[in-house]
Formats: sequence, C-alpha cells, structure tokens
Amino acid sequence: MPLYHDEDQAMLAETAQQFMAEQGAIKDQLRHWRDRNCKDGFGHALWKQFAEMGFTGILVGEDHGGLDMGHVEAGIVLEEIGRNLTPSPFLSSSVLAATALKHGSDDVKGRWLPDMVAGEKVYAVAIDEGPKHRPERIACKAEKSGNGFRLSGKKDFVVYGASAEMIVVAARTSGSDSDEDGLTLFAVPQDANGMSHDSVRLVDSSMASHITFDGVELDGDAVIGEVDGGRAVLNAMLTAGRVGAAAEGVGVARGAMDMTVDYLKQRKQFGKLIGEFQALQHRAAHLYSEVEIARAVTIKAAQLLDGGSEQAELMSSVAKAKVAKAAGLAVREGVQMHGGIGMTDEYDIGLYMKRDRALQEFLGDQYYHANRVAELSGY
Amino acid sequence: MPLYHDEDQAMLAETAQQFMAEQGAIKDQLRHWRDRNCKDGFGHALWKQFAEMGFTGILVGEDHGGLDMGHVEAGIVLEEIGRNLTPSPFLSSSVLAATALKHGSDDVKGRWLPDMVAGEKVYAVAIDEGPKHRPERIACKAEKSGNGFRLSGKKDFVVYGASAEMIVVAARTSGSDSDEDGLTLFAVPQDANGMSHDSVRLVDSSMASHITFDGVELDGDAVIGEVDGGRAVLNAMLTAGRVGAAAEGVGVARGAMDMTVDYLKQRKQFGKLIGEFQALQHRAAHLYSEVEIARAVTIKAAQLLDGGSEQAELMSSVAKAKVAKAAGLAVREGVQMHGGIGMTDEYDIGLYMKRDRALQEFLGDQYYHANRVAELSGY
Amino acid sequence: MSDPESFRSEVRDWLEANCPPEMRQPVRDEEDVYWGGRNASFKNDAQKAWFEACRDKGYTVPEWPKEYGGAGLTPAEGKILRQEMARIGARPPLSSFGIWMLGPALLHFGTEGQKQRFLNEIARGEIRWCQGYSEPGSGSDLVSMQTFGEDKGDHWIVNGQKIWTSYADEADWIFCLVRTDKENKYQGITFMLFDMANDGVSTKPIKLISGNSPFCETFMDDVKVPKSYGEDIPGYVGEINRGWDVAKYLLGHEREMISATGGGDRASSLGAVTSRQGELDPVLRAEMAMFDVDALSFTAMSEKFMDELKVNKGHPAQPNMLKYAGTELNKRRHELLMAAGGSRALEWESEETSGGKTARGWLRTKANSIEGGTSEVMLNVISKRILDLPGA
Amino acid sequence: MSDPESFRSEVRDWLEANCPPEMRQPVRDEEDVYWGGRNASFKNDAQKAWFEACRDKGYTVPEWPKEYGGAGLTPAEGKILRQEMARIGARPPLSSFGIWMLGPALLHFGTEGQKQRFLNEIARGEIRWCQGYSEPGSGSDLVSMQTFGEDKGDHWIVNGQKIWTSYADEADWIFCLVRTDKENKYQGITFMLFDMANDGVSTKPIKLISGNSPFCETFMDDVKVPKSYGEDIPGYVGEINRGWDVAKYLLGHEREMISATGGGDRASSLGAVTSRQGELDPVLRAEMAMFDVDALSFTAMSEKFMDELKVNKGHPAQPNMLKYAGTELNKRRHELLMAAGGSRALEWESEETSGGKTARGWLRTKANSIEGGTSEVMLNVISKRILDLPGA
Repeated sequence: MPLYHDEDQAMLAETAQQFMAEQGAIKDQLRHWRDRNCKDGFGHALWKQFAEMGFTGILVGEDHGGLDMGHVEAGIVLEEIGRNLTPSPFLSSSVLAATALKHGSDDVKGRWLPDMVAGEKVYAVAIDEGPKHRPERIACKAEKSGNGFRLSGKKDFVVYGASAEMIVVAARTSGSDSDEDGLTLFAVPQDANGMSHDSVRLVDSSMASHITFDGVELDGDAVIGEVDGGRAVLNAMLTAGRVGAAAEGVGVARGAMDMTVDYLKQRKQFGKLIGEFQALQHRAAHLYSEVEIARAVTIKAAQLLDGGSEQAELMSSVAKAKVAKAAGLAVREGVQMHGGIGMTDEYDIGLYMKRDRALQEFLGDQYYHANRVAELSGY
Repeated sequence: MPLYHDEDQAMLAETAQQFMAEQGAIKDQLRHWRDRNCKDGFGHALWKQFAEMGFTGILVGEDHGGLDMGHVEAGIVLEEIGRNLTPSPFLSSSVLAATALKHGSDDVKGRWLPDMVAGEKVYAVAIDEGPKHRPERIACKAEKSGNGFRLSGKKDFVVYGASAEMIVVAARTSGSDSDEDGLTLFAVPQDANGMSHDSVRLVDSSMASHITFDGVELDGDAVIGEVDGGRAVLNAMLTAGRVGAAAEGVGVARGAMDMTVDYLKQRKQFGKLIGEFQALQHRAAHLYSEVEIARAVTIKAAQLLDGGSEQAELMSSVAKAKVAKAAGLAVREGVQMHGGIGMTDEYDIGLYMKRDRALQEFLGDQYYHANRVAELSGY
Repeated sequence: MSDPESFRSEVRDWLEANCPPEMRQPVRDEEDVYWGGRNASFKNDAQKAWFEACRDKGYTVPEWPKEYGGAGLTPAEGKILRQEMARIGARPPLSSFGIWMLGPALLHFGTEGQKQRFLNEIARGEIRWCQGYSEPGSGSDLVSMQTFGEDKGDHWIVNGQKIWTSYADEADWIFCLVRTDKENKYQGITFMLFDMANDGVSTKPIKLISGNSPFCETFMDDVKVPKSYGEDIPGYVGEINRGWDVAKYLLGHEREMISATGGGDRASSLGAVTSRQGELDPVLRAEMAMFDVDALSFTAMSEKFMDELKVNKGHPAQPNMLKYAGTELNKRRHELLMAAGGSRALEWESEETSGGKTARGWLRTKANSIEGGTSEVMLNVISKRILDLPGA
Repeated sequence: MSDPESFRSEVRDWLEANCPPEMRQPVRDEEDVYWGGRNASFKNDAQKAWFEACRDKGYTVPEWPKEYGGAGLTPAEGKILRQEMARIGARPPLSSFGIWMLGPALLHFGTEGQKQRFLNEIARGEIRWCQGYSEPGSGSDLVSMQTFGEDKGDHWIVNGQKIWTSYADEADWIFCLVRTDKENKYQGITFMLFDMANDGVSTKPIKLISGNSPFCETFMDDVKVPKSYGEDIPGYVGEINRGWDVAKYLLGHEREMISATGGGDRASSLGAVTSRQGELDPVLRAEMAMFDVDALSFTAMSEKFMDELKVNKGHPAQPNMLKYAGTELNKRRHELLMAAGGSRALEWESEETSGGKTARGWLRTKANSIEGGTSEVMLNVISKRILDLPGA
C-alpha cells in the first residue's frame, strides 16, 4: 500500500477539513465552552454533527451503523480535530471505546455501539492509576460476585469521564498488579452505584475524572471480551488510541506551525518582516521537517494497524513519541516566535501549547514510548 | 574563593598559553609526530621542556621537586594542551599517576615522583577492562605470592602505555568483580616480566595499549596505598583525571570555536562573509554560551577538588559530561561551518574533532557521567 | 572593609536577633512578598518586623550608600550578607523594581537631588515603581516606540500606550521611555519619571496563557509630566533625548538580574526532587540527568559571573549570554517538571494542585525568553559584541 | 503493466537463476562494488556473471527504456524488482554516477543521439563518469564558479579547477559545469561532456579526515572540448549557456538519491544492534531509544516520499527536506555508534577494527551534510520554496 492517502481518503480529508474549520473552529468551540466554564468541556450539538457526517462510526462495522473504515480514516478526522483544537469525545468514544467494544460479544456491541454511532452517547476509558501512564500495572479489582463482579479501586485521567454514558474500565479479575494475565475489561454504565467522579478541568480546558469504584456491582454482561483475557483487548485499544492521539497531535503541530509561519510573514521588527531573519527561517524549516516526518510515521502506523501488521505496536509507540517531540517543538517555537503576544490569552497559539501538553501525556508521553520502543526492539 | 583565576593563576595561564602556542603547536607536535608515524605519539623533548617549565610537578609536593599546586593550576596547563592539541603524557603522568602516587608510602613517592617531575620518565594508568569505562567493576587479579603479588588479567585503553616507564594498575586483591572493597593499586615497572602490550594508534593519533598481565610478579613495595584499600585511591585518581580531562576538553572546544569564528569572518559565499548569515551567528553564539558554561563548571570542579569538598566528586562528573557536550558541539559545528575543506586532512579543524572524540571516551563519556550525576544525586 | 570573619559573625548575630522564624520559610505565593508603596499592607507582624528591621539597618539595599538608605556594604560584605541570609532561608525584606532597576540607573545617571529623594523612598519602601518600556507593535525593537511627549516648556504632554508594565495597577510611580524627538531614532527618547496618580494615566491587566498576571497595559492620555520636581530633581533621568543610554544601561542591569536567577532553584538536582514524587521512567530519568548536568553547570557559570562582576572582570556583554542560557534552561526545567508530574500536573484549578500551580508555572516560564530581551536578541548581541561577527 | 503478482514471481525466478550466492552477501568494502568503465576488472567470476546477466536483461537500469539499455519497467515493476532484490540481499550489479546523475539529466534534456550513445554506454558499464561541479572557493555557491571555456568555433578551450570530483582518477568521462559567458551569472554556464583522457586533464586525490577518499581535485589546462561528437550528439547537455538548468535539475535528483538513503541502515533499530555488543549505559540506552524514534520515523518519511514521487505527489522541494533530515540523522547515528563502540571504536589502524572502520565511517558521515547541498542551503530552500518566507 503506498504511503499516502488514496482517493477516497483524500476526499474524506477534504470533507473533514472543511467541516472542522467551519463547525469546530477555536472561537466557536474551544473558547466558547471554556469561557462559559462548561462542565462537559465539549459541545453535544457538535457531537451530533459528527454523527451526521458519519465520523462517529468510522471504526464501527456496518452491522452497527458504522462505516467500517480504518485507522487511517480515523486519523484523518483526528488531524483536523487537532488542527482546530476542537473539543470532542471522538478519540475516547469512537477510537478507544469503539476498539474495545469490537472485541465484545454481539450483545455488548449491540447495546453500546449504535447509540455512539448515532451521536446519542459518548464513552470514556479508564486505564491510568496514578499520574503517569503505566498500563502494565493494573491494581483496580473486579471480584466475582453472584453472576457478576464487584469493582473496587481508583482510576485517574479519565478524559470526559463525568460526561460519559459508559466507561470502559480495565480491572484485575485475577493475579497481582503487574501480571500480564488476569485483566478484564468492563463496560460500566454511568448510573452504576458506587462510582463517583472527581472531575477536574485540565490545562487545555478539557475535563477529566478521578474515579473511585467503591464496590460497584456489575452484571456478567458488562464484560467486554474474555474474563481474565483482557490484556489483548487493552493492548488493541491502547495501540488504536495511541495512533489516534498521534494523528491529533500532528494536527496540533500543523495548526501551530501554520499559524506561526503566517505570523512570520506579517510581523515587523527592526524594519523587517521577522520571517526575513535567517535564524528564524532555519528554525521554521527544521520545524517543518520534523512535523512532516511525524505525519509520515503516523500514517504509516495507522496503515500497519489497518493491515494487521505485527509492526503496528512498535510503530504506534514510534509515532506517539515522534509526534510528541515534533508537536512540542511546534508549540514552543510558536509561542517564542510570536513573542509577547504569544503569551497572552487573547491569541490562539498558547491554546495549542496547552492542548499539546495534555495530548502528550495521554496514553503515554515521549519518554514512556521511547522506552517502549527500546523494549520492543529488545534492548 | 571567587570563581576565577587569581593573580598567580592568571600569570600561570599566560605563561602556559605562550609556551604551548610556541612549543606545542599543531604543526610542530601533533602533525609532526603523526606524519612520521611515531610509535610514542608524543615528543620526549617537549616533555623535558614541560619539566623545565615546572608543569610536570604541579600536583607534586615540594619534597619531591614539585610545585605543590592544585587542580586549578593543572587545569590551566591542560586547557592550553587542549587548545593546541599538544600530544603529551601530562594528563596520564602528572595528573592521574601523580594523584595515585600521592597516596603511596614515602618510599613509593621517592622512587617514582622525582623522575617524573624531572621529565625523565612518563607514566600511564591502567583502569578500563573492555571498551567502555566501568571502574566499578575490576576483574584484574593480584594474588599473594611470596612477599609480593602475582598479577593476571587484561587492561584496555592504557593511553601511552607502551611508552610509559611505569603503569599504575588497579587490580583485585580480594572479593569479586563488582565489590567496592578489595582493590589495590600497583606501580608496575615497564620491564616487568609477563606484561605485554598490544599498542594501537587511535583516531586522534595518540597511542594506547591493550595490556596483558600473564602472572606478572611484583614486589610488595609496588603497592600504592593500602592493600585491599585501593578504591579510595582509585576514586581520587579518577576524580582528578576527570577534572583534568574536562579542562583539556575545554581547551579543545575553545580551540575549535576560535578557529571556526575566525573562519566565519574570512570565508565568502553568495557574495557575503558567511559570518554575516544570522543562522550561523545564532549557532555560533549558542556555541559560545555552551563553551563558557563548560569552562565555568570545570574551574568550579577543580576548586572544589583543591578545597577538599565533598561536592568535588559530583561536580567532576558534571564537568566531564558538560565539557563532552560542549566540545562535541564545538567540533561538529566547526567542521560543518568550514564546509568541504573542513573535511580535508589538510585543515586542522578535523583534528579537533578527532581529539575530542578520544578525550570524551577517556575516563567516561557524557552518558556515563550523566548517569553518575543521577546516582550521586540519589535517583 | 572589615575583617570578613568578624563581619560574618556580626551579621549572624543580627539576623538571629532580627529575622523572625516565619520569615525563614520559603516564599509560597505573591502574598509572602512585600513590595512596599503608598498602599502597601503587611501580611502579618513578622513580615512587618522583618521589613522594618532591615529598613532601619539599611539592609533593604545593603550595598547602596548610607545617605541614600543603604548600609554602605562593600561587594564582599554584601556577598557575606547574602550567604548568611541564604543559610537561614531568610526572605527578601522588600521586593521592588525601584531596587532592581530604577535605583541602579539613578546611582549611575541621577543627580544628587534625585538620589536623595528617590533612592531613599525606594530603600524605605515608600514608593513602588513600575517600568514603561515596551509598546504594542514594538516588541524587541524598543527604539520604534511611538509614545510621544510634546514639549510645553516646563512640562511635557504625554500620549501613548505601554504594554508589559508589571504591577502598573499597583505601582505609585512609573519610569517611562517617551519619544521627545520624532526625527531622531535613538537620540530622541527621554527617560521620564512620573506619578501614576496623574490625570490621564490608566491601566488594564493582561491575561496570560498561564492565567491572570501582574502585567498591564498602561494608557497615557494627555498626561502632564513636569520637567522638574524641585531643585536638582529633574523629572527625567540623564539628559533629555538621551534616555536610550539610560534604558540600555538598565536593560543590561535587568539581564544581569534575570541571568543571576535564570536557572531557577538551581543548586538542587531536578532529578532528585522529581524522583521523590514517584519512580521516573528510564528515559525520563536520563533526560533529567542530562538536564542536571546543564543546570549544575549553569549554576557554576552564574557564580563565576557574579564573582567576576564584583571585580569588573568578564566581558561586558556577558549578561546577555547568562540571560539566554538561564532562561532557556528554566523553560526546559519546567517542561521536565510537567513530564514528571504527569496527568496531575495538567490540572488547572484543582485544590490538590493549588489551582494548577505546576501548569501555570510551566506556562509562565515561556515568557522568560521573551521578556527583558528575547533569546534571539541575546544571540544577536553575543554575535556582535562578543564574537565580533560581521554585520551582526 | 503486467499483473503485479505474476511479475513478482517472474522476477523471483529470474533472480534465483541468475544471482550467484556470493552476490547475496552484504557489500563489505569498495572491492565488492563494480563501477564499470574502460579499465574495469571484476573481483571474481560471480561479480562478472551477475553484472552480465543484469546488463543483458536491462537490469542495471531497470526503469530506463529498452532502446537505451534498460528493461523498460514501470515504476511499480521497478519497486517490485527492488523489493525482491532486497529480500535476497542482492548487491547492485553496477554502481555509477552515470546511472544516478548523468542518465537522469540526459533522459530529461538530452538529444536522441546523446541518449542512444551515452545512455547505452552507461547501462552497459562501458564508460565510467564523474561529476565536475564544485570549485575551490565556490562551495555552496555554485554559480560563482570560475572554470572558463573560451569559444573557438567548433570547440572550447577550457581552463580551471574542480574539487570534490569523486573517482575522477578512475573515471573515463566527466560531466562538467564550465562558465562560457563571464557577464551573465546564471545564464552563462554550459554543461559539458568530455573525455578525461584529453590532453590537459589531470587529477589529484584529496585526503580526508577519515583517510584516503574517492574525491579528487581535477585540473583543466587548455583542454579542448568539442561542441559535437557526431550527428545529433552535442558535446554539452541542454543549451549552451543554460547549463545551470541542467545542474539544478541534477542537484534535485542527487538530493533525492541522498535523501532516499539518508537514514543509512534504516529499518533496523540502532539500540538493538549496539546493545548486542555489550550492555548500554542507561543514559546511552535512552539516547539510542530517542534516536530510534527519529530514525524509524524517518524511514516512514522516506517511504512516503518515494511512493509520492512515483505518482508526482508531494512538494517538488521535498527532496531538500529529506536530504537535510536524513543526513543529520545519519551523523547522529554514527556519533552513537562511536559511543557504543567505546575505546575500541577509536582505533584507527588495528586489525580488530578492520583498519578503523567505525571511526572512519563516523568521520565520513560529517560530509553528508555538506556534499550535495549543505544543510544550511537545504534549510534556505525549504524556507523559500516550501514555507514561502519573505526574502529567503
């Protein structure tokens, strides 16, 4: 498969670009909800529009109302989300949760997928336990209880958790904290007794929950996939989520870069456009290289994932780390090259910096993934 | 103590600078011996002149003919050595070996120090066992034998080993390879039976030995310091050597930088002096900052060492790592900014790159020392 | 100077007697800082006692001459005092742009009358000053400023706008660059001093990406600035139309100040601090180690710079290098703090993070390499004044 | 094009039958490379057999038209052939600047007569070419070149000096930029072709910091260059005085070539390779991991670039970006190889290091970001042509 968008993908990209620029623009979405101190952190009306466009069902099979497309296509939408900093549960619901649900029984799929595809419901995922991403270690416990399970423990960094109608929770049904086996994924409904959210606003104005499960009783049909066999589902979900987060990060990087390059062409200092200064030119050109490379490896990872390649896991970490490096550079250079006004809340460049930071942290930062690249490469 | 050279030190610096520029210049020493394929890799006549200047005895007490000065003063000489790429056994003999011998009995001192101070003899040190610096692990063995010891094992990267009249060898007299205790330092004379050198030329045209000790019989009076108590002596020697290597590295960095900044003022491209290009100006200015900072921390480490501070060990690693970073940048920028002619053997800038590489590796590279900074800081 | 060791023990005794235990705690927030001024109030009795003891001893500005409110200490004595204060963790008794910026300019360029009045007011914390340099649209290019003072004989009528005036909304007086000659780019600027209570002066706070900030926009609308405040007390520093000389001198001084504190909490290892919060990922640990190498090295550079400054050694443009390296380092430090803090550090308003302290602190550092001369300007200056590169 | 899968199996069969086992070993040194030319000799029978089989099949230049010595493959077929050759580790049957550089220029700018003659000679390995671009003192600034050809009616008399002509001492012919109009900076250069055996041509090898090199200085002393070598075979490419167009086209092509190989041995993890030699220090391991992230990402970029090239997608200045990023990456790779190799890697002549292979390889990479357009020139081009920055 050639490493660029085919015709259908190019058409989707054009559609997504136009849609997001019109409906998901910073002033209409991010600033709008932020300045109203919205407790969801995103707009439900826009989520409905996502559904109308078919975006919500990109990774969902046709049986459940989806488009049955792949991660390249999901990445196309995410790149535009990133570029416009559009607050949306797309990554959590339509990539992470959708990937997990794919591994569920027909019952589970039928129960959750159509509503999500229709834009009626949003879902979240609860993985981290502590401030850093360490999915190798899961301590949350789900003990057998009658025909179902009793869930106890804490989860952190559950993005849009308090707004989600259902949360995919990775919990331990056997073994000890660091065991590879013994995990099970559960679809925990919003109204479950004993689940409480401490919802906090993050630097990028998105919302995330610290969730406490205090003996939450779950039916057996809350299980996604096999009991004790959740590691594979979790890994599939993480790989998909990382590739998706990388794609969104590429959008953030490109948005910040484009805004900065435009600024270089307008702002004058010492009687010259600052874009005429060779030192800034070289830094901008270096940044361009890094962002293009990050974009290439992200599409590559998505293609490998869609193709079922064994390399997908490694390349998802490569992409996540590379995008973190490139996008981090883009927002730092962006703020610096904007100078003083780049520091003001009034200008958008700072919003890119904030979103980049939250996205970097989500599902593992560059250090986590560089380490994982080393481990997967056997050193 | 203020962190700059006092009057006496400033005078020494001036003397050393003049001496090295006149007697130790690249074309007269490094190129001269290199082009003649000299098996020593340095000039004995120059070593005699070092002695006449008093340099050889900077760290040696007056009892043994030395000047009883400190590591700041040794660093002053080393910086000029580095700047002129002067091949010399100064670091091995007058810093490393001299520091070890300081811990010896009066007998040991009397036997070895005066000849070194007089420029009659040169010494080397044998620490590494393998291609990377890992002094925490010493496998070379010295077993009790009669009144003395029987030395067996292999050592690598013994700089100027084949030319040395005596080699300070760290060997294990008890315990196992990674034990802290159980080391002993020996002064092994050149004519010891069973010692063989495989002498190789290095990238910077210096010579180094792989040494095999095949049951070398040593008298009891070959011991430097206490039997089994060699770790402290080894550490003192290493700290002194690292601060010295950092000082030489500062000289290499400054030499390369000065040559490059001069070139920027002479070479024309596209109708302009290349030093007029802002991108190169900013890189040169950044390089200047890094080199100045590396120099400051090197002098700081030497002062701490001279003052007997507990911080000296940490700061010797900080200095060694920082200088490696700064000097590496200086030679890389140097070659790149010189363009094609920087790649030719005819120009000196490449010689700085070669010397820097060998010096980086000597007594631990930036990765080794950054790791050591982390360990000494408790993480 | 007095015998250093006896001076040191004298200082120790004095600090022991005068610095309350509460004033030996680290500064936690803005409330802990005493800025002085007409409307100042003390947070608590300890802050008041410590300030007054220092004021009376001349220790708010220990190296200024006694006649101007200082203690007349030599540089060596000043260093000993700072060391001893650092040893017990004593807070600065008074923070002030008057001390850091206007004071040095007056000591260098001021008339005797100006020194008598303004330096004493500063030293005694009576007047709080702010700085009016940047304008919207001028940025690093200070001489392109537009704020204009029309000459009316014994006074000017000033119109224009300044930006990035820290604490303009709380300051009593402003030292302000105003164009007084439109023809002459450099030699047409005057360094004026005036009361913020004057008619026509208004301020508006600037919200930063890190949240609310001390920065303001300051508007001047037909503000009357007298040319004299009494005998030998001109309403400007230096000469009329030669304010650029004063500004340049002061910028250099500001860079020294920033460069001396650029590395942040410098002496300690960042890796040691962050690893206490939780185990560091191996690659992050390596980044921390490389950072610590750079940061500990920079600490030595700062020390060397300060030591050389005292004896007039070192290249005069050296502060630009320290400013550049120090601020870039501080930005890196806060990137790593965010990485070590993980998702918790992302929180913006939560109690657990004291209202997003880590994140806001991180964002705030991004201004370090912009304010007081951008990193790019610093590199230009190094190229030109230190490396002597052509056309720089 | 043919059905891809049947083409693939055809290629496999052919390779199986024609590529000797010895030619499936990695290239170890210069001896293993066959460059062709008048004075060429084969290292062994396998090399000869492999070359001749490819030559006869058109596989020395598989995508060139059959009438010029190629196999007339489509881009997609060419990719399959490369994949299959890579799969069995087949060596290139013929290396040549004629294939990489002159050929593409002739395919684009050449007359039919030139193509018939020169392309066939190249494809069949009969003539070995070298490139005469740079001059001492011109460096990145090619148009400042001084080598001059005086017009003598049916020929030029050329005088001047070229530098960095790879293998000039072993080449048969040279394609060479010569100034033919002193007034006109850009439109005064002609892209000439001539025999190195002509009177007045001499060469001198250049010793590099990595040791002996294929580079030479080439001197031209009253060299006679005919304007025509027969009917429809001009002695220059493109038009007289318009050689700069050809050179620019070729530079772009060279950058594509370098950028496609820039990451070196790219698909494998550097950390995996080096950690087999001995345990990596934790901080070095972290550096390796960060490098592998960049290198594996660059591999994807190269692949994307090559794929897009085949369908004329992608920005035309993109090769400059790949050249920049690829060569900088390769330099970093070799720095890390030196670090992993430790003191052993420092050895310059020892048998254990095959004569300092690691060190010489490391030093050689330092030229990557200079030859074929410096990194600085690449960044200028990206600024101007891709980012459209003003005055770039």
